[in-house]
Amino acid sequence: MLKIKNLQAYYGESIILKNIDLNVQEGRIVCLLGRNGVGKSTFLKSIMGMVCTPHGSICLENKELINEPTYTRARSGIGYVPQGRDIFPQMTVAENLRLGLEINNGIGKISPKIYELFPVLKEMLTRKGGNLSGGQQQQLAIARALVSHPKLLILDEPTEGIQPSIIQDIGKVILLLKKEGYTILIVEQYLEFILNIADDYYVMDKGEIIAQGLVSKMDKEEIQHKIAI
Amino acid sequence: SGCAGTQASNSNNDKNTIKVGVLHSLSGTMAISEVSVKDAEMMAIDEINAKGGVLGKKIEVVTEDGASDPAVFAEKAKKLLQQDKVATVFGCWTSASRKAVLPVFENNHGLLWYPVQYEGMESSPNIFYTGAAPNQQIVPAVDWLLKNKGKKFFLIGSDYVFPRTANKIIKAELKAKGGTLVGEEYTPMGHTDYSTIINKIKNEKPDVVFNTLNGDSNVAFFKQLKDAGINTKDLITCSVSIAEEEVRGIGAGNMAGQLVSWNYYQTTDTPENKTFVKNYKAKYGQDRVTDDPIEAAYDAVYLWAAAVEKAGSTDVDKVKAAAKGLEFNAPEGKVKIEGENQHLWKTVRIGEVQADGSIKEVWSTPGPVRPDPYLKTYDWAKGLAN
Amino acid sequence: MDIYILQIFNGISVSSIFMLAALGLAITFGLMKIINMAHGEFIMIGAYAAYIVQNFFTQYLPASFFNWYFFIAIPIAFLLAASIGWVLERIIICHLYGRALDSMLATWGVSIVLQQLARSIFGAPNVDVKSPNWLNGALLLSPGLQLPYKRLFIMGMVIICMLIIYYLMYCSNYGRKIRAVMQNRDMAASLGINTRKIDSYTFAFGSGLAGIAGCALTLLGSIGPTLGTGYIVNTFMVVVLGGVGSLWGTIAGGLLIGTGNTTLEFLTNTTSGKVLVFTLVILFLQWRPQGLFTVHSRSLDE
Amino acid sequence: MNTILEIKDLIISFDGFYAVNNVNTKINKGEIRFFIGPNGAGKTTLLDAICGRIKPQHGSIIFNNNKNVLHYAEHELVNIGIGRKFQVPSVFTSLSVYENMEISVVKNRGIFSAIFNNITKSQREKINTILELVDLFDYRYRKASELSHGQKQWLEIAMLLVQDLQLILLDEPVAGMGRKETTKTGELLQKIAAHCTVIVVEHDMQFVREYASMVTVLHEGAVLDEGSVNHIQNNPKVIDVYLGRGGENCA
Amino acid sequence: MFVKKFIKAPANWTFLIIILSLLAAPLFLSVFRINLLGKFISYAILAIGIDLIWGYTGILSLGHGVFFGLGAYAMGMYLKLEAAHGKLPDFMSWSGLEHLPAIWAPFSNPLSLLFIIIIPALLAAVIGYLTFKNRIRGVYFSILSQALSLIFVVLFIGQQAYTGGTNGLTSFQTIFGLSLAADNTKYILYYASILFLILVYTYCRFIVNHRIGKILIAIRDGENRVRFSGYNPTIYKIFVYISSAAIAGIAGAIFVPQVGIISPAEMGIVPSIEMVIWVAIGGRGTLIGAVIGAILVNGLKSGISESFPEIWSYFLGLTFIVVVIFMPEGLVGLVKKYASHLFTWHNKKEKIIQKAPSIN
Ligand SMILES: Nc1ncnc2c1ncn2[C@@H]1O[C@H](COP(=O)(O)OP(=O)(O)OP(=O)(O)O)[C@@H](O)[C@H]1O
Ligand SMILES: Nc1ncnc2c1ncn2[C@@H]1O[C@H](COP(=O)(O)OP(=O)(O)OP(=O)(O)O)[C@@H](O)[C@H]1O
Ligand SMILES: NC(N)=O
Ligand SMILES: [Mg+2]
Ligand SMILES: [Mg+2]
Repeated sequence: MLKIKNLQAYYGESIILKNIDLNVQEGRIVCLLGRNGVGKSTFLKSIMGMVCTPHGSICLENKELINEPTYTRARSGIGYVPQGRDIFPQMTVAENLRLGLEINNGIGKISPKIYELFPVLKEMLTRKGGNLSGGQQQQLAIARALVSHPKLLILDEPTEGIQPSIIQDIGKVILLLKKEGYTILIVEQYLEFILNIADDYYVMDKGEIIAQGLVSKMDKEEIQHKIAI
Repeated sequence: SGCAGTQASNSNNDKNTIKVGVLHSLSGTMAISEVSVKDAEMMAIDEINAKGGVLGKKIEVVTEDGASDPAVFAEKAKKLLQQDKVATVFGCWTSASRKAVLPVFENNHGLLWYPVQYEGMESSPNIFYTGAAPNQQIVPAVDWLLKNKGKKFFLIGSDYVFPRTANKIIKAELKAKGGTLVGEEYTPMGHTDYSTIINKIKNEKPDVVFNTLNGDSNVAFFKQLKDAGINTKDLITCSVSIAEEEVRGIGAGNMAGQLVSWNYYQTTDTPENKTFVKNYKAKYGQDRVTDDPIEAAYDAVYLWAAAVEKAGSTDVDKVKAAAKGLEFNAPEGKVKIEGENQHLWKTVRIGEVQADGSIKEVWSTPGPVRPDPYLKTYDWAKGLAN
Repeated sequence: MDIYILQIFNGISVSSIFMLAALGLAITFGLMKIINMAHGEFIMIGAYAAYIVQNFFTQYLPASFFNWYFFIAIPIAFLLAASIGWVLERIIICHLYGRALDSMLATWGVSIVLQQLARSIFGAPNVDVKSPNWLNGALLLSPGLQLPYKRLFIMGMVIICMLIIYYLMYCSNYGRKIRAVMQNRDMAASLGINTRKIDSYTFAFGSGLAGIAGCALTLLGSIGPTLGTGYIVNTFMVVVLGGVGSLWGTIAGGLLIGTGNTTLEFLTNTTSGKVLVFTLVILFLQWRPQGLFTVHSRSLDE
Repeated sequence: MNTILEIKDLIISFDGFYAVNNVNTKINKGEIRFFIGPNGAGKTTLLDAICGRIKPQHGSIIFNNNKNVLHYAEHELVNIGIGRKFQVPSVFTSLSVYENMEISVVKNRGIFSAIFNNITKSQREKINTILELVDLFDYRYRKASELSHGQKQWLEIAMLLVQDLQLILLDEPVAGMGRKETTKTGELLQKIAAHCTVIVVEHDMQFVREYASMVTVLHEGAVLDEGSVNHIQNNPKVIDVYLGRGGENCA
Repeated sequence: MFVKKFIKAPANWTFLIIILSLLAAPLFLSVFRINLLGKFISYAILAIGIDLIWGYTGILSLGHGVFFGLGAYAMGMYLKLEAAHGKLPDFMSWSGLEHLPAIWAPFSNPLSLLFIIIIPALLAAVIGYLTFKNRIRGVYFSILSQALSLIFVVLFIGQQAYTGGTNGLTSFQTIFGLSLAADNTKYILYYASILFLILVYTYCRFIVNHRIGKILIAIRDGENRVRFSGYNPTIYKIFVYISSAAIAGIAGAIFVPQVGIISPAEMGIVPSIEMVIWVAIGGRGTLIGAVIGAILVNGLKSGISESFPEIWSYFLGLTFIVVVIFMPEGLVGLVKKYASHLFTWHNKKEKIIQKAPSIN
């Protein structure tokens, strides 16, 4: 579904990603692992078109996206949950959620299932996004990406700052989503979490993919070792 | 640095042109008034050049923008005198700009022709004043108003030196001649809301509002005065900084029936004026109007040219000496340079704004009045000019 | 007695003028964080638009139509200012998001250029815009108490503009998008919002509002190239006093500065009134450093 | 006697919403105290109160037996020995890593010292040691804005370490860190706990288990339970609101 | 130590070159141009002060015209009394005063020239204490400083008898007995300006090179974080504000004798904004950028307005726009960028320096 070839990314003059190749097949959960600062977030941002990517190709369902602006990429069906949440701080939780629908031109309704997944949000609908606690914001960010039923969901460290019980819930949600046919690309450092949910994995180091394979065949120790180089 | 070129090569005598400076605000708030004055000066220069120039040489103009900022005026004046070495400068409008360049002209032994009515109390040896001194505009106006319109005066002006000094003179005159002062208000330049002041005026019920507001503020004042339901029967205003050009901006409808005091109107009936108005409109457009400062600026160029011809040189001292007593048939009638203070003898005219924006003369002095910038000949003005 | 009632009316009237002039700024500055020093020039553009429409009416249409020109002038002023704003956003402002202070400097340049442009097109002297007859005169409550129709009309315009803005910003999809873009551009884009479009429309809308203000101001004041400069400081003061980013703040700020100005001017004189108002604004900020309607934020540094 | 921080009857509310509701607790010297609890329980708010960012409606926070924290301005608290790391990494982005440290290492934070005194050799060495410790030594001339999320977290911790504080407040120090880095951070905590007390807010239960000496569980602004890790892990209520059933296999 | 550091930085080399060219300028330029350049130098001094507070500390003051004006008025009052030769200054008599007002009395004494620094510094101390203590920041501070400048303009215009009103103070004759009209005096003033430029630059360079400089930048990046690092940003901000105000005062005092006038028009909002623009164009946060920006913009302004008096505003406006958009770091930033492209060896050198932190 998502095919990335030869992708390079730059911050100003400095090259962050070198020739990344990565595939996400329909209906699968792919996770990207790697130490701090190797460029995982940068990779997700370049999929969204938020960093400079002079070379390479990003194909979503055989549509080339590399020259499209961010919003067209989003509209072609990508839901993005950034690291650091990026909630709209001055807007209420309800408004934040509604904005998730912009991918479909603002049409549609927020299905009550969202509130089943994240019950806190229901209580806080009228509170300003910026006043939520860190974890609440994270949940809001995921919910916001889900309301539009994207074809591809991109999550950047979704468990960061989340209480254990909700991490489990998020894990369940992701599996549920997979059942519903979602395709998911997820960046995580939390290996145990990944082991339970992902199908494929990639390991990144210094802007390059250094290992990949099926999670089911993955040797935890070895991966741990690779990540920790 | 950005200032290229070392010595701008020039000297008036060895070339076939005579350089003169024109120094007005072409940008900033004062451009509203000064651009037309500059146009008048350019027209006069073009006319003189068309007739062969002065001393057989063409006049070459160096234009500078004072940018409505006194310090810039000072800089540009220095530049004109020191760098371009111009024979004379026509320029300035506000008193602030004149005061700023005054020391420059005195220190560099230059010559400035200043075309606007002003507050007096000044007579620099390096300036010729072709606009009215207070005794050629304000003093006779107050006199006339006291006789014809009533004794209760309300003074309103922009907060700067001309209105404040003018009002000091008016207050002294009122005191001497039995008028009463019921209010005095100053507003910052560019002030646009007069509702409160109009409310105060309404409350004081004066016979006359003597108006020394400058520029934009006049538009706001008159529009809002009319809306407040005050008409010229209850209360008349007399303005000394509103000429035809300003009337256009205010809207004749808003000012019809109000009084002004000047030395010249576009309607002034002299043969010179007919050609002047015709030429000005032909040059700058039929919708343009002439008015007092425009005419005074135009006169200034001719007076200078005449003085140069008479002196046979552009040397400042010689020109000054030649200018003494020089007469000129200006559009406003005969004017004459008073040697003692380098101001002009001018006829005073009180006019009424008409519905079409023209100004009709309602009263005038029989002939040109002698300029008296320090009001030395007025008993009641003793102590004003120490 | 009348004099005091009239003074209260004057206070509200001046407030409404400040508000009208500040509304566009509340959007371009309050929401978009563009310190638009050319705001005053958009007001000027609106005023000249009224002048153009008026001239068109007097030259090409029968005299009987003249009374209605103002109803055409308002939308034309809006459209003209908005389209110039749109163009400006496309070529200049778009480089300046997130660089609030830089935006101030660049728009200062814009303001210089626009002023000179007006001077080149319309000439340096002021021009005259005649108000339609039905706006002349005043509502006569008692012999000493006349409320000019023009001022009442402007108050009405302010209220209508406020309602429109309120609806657009807080009740419509579009408003939500604007606010999202202004709070986090990248995130808004990754939610599928065309931020470029929103930016330019919003800036155009704010500029258009300034145009309407300019059109209304022709009723009361002068129309010249430097018309806008007189309003720029006051309007910023209104927005800041009220609290940047809050529509209610702009209303409150306008009321405070407007009535403050007239009241103090009435009690003292214009100069002292002005000085006192600005001094009070400074003192007020000591008490409320973020303006009247503070937009709270939990983040460490905004 | 050994208490370094005592929180008494603390109440913080936002427009009627009680984010911290009558919290009482004592923290001993040399402890690594963890505050855990569901998202929105009020942990960050509590830290905000301790470091002077918000003024509580009621209650007191006593530092070192006699200093009421609430009477000090933020910067004074650092000088009496309380430092804080924020949940969202906040470092000085246009300064280099080294300069960030330089600002923190200084003892005399008055203006004259800032103008006339440069940092001493021993301070410089200290900075270098700590930068080595957090793996930022090679990055020391990079601008802080160029660091990744995790690296910023480290830098912020390093800035606290160099300050010689008595009490350090860490809000989610290992969020966004890998296992290896997490372990390293933990070891770091143990090292500094030798001469200073640490309060940590964290959701990573493995981390909590390994390094906590005492854990306080907050729930809806109030203390739900307090004790050793083992103790609270077996409290059904804590499991219910926070850990989740079967939380063990995931966390 | 300081000297060593001073010589190391390319900015300081540039400064040295500028100073040398300024010193040599009288060999090539007419006395009018020198006089004009002297005015630009006073602006450069002012700009350095603005860079200190804006470029380094992130506080945008849109009211620096006030401090410049206060310094200039202090100087002007002294010169005016010198010109009056014990009599009442001209404008006072036509404004109706009969005696020299008390606030003018001290200015007959040369010691009163200290007021050039004291008055702006005091005002800055009061305003700074109030606003920074109450945590008025960002655009709120900018607007507040704008209000300040408006207040002073209106006050100075309104108090005509004491300040000369819109006309300001003008018609000075001598300075310390030297005729202001004389060419020699102009050269002396010019060299004095350069001297002050060097002093002020050195002072500011000293500040930013020391730890306080980093703290200032830290305040710009995140004031609250600075607080949680144990510093009281208020004190630092007040200090910078006072420094910057005093520098502006000095600049004003240098301006007056060379230009021959100080009026409220120089302290209003428009000049205050333009001052900031000089710094932006030169490159903020570099000090040297401020110097370059001030001299260049004003040189350009004078030059273009002489050649194209009717349309020079277009050039000026467009320059502002283009510079801000395409050179966000100003001229200095542009040069830096290209320099680093051209000289990759420079980076290597830098790395060597980096390895040896003891230089710091
Ligand atoms: N805005 C930026 N400008 C320059 N360099 C940057 C910028 N943001 C990140 N970098 C650099 O890019 C590299 C990759 O950063 P990125 O945020 O993608 O890492 P990451 O793998 O997501 O790390 P983490 O797990 O800590 O979030 C880092 O070394 C960082 O220093
Ligand atoms: N300024 C505020 N206005 C309104 N509500 C607030 C404000 N600050 C915090 N809250 C609320 O107070 C509660 C406690 O927030 P806090 O940030 O302390 O939670 P936390 O325990 O740190 O959670 P997390 O683990 O998710 O970071 C939350 O429900 C939050 O929405
Ligand atoms: N001289 C005048 N009108 O300023
Ligand atoms: Mg990341
Ligand atoms: Mg928290």
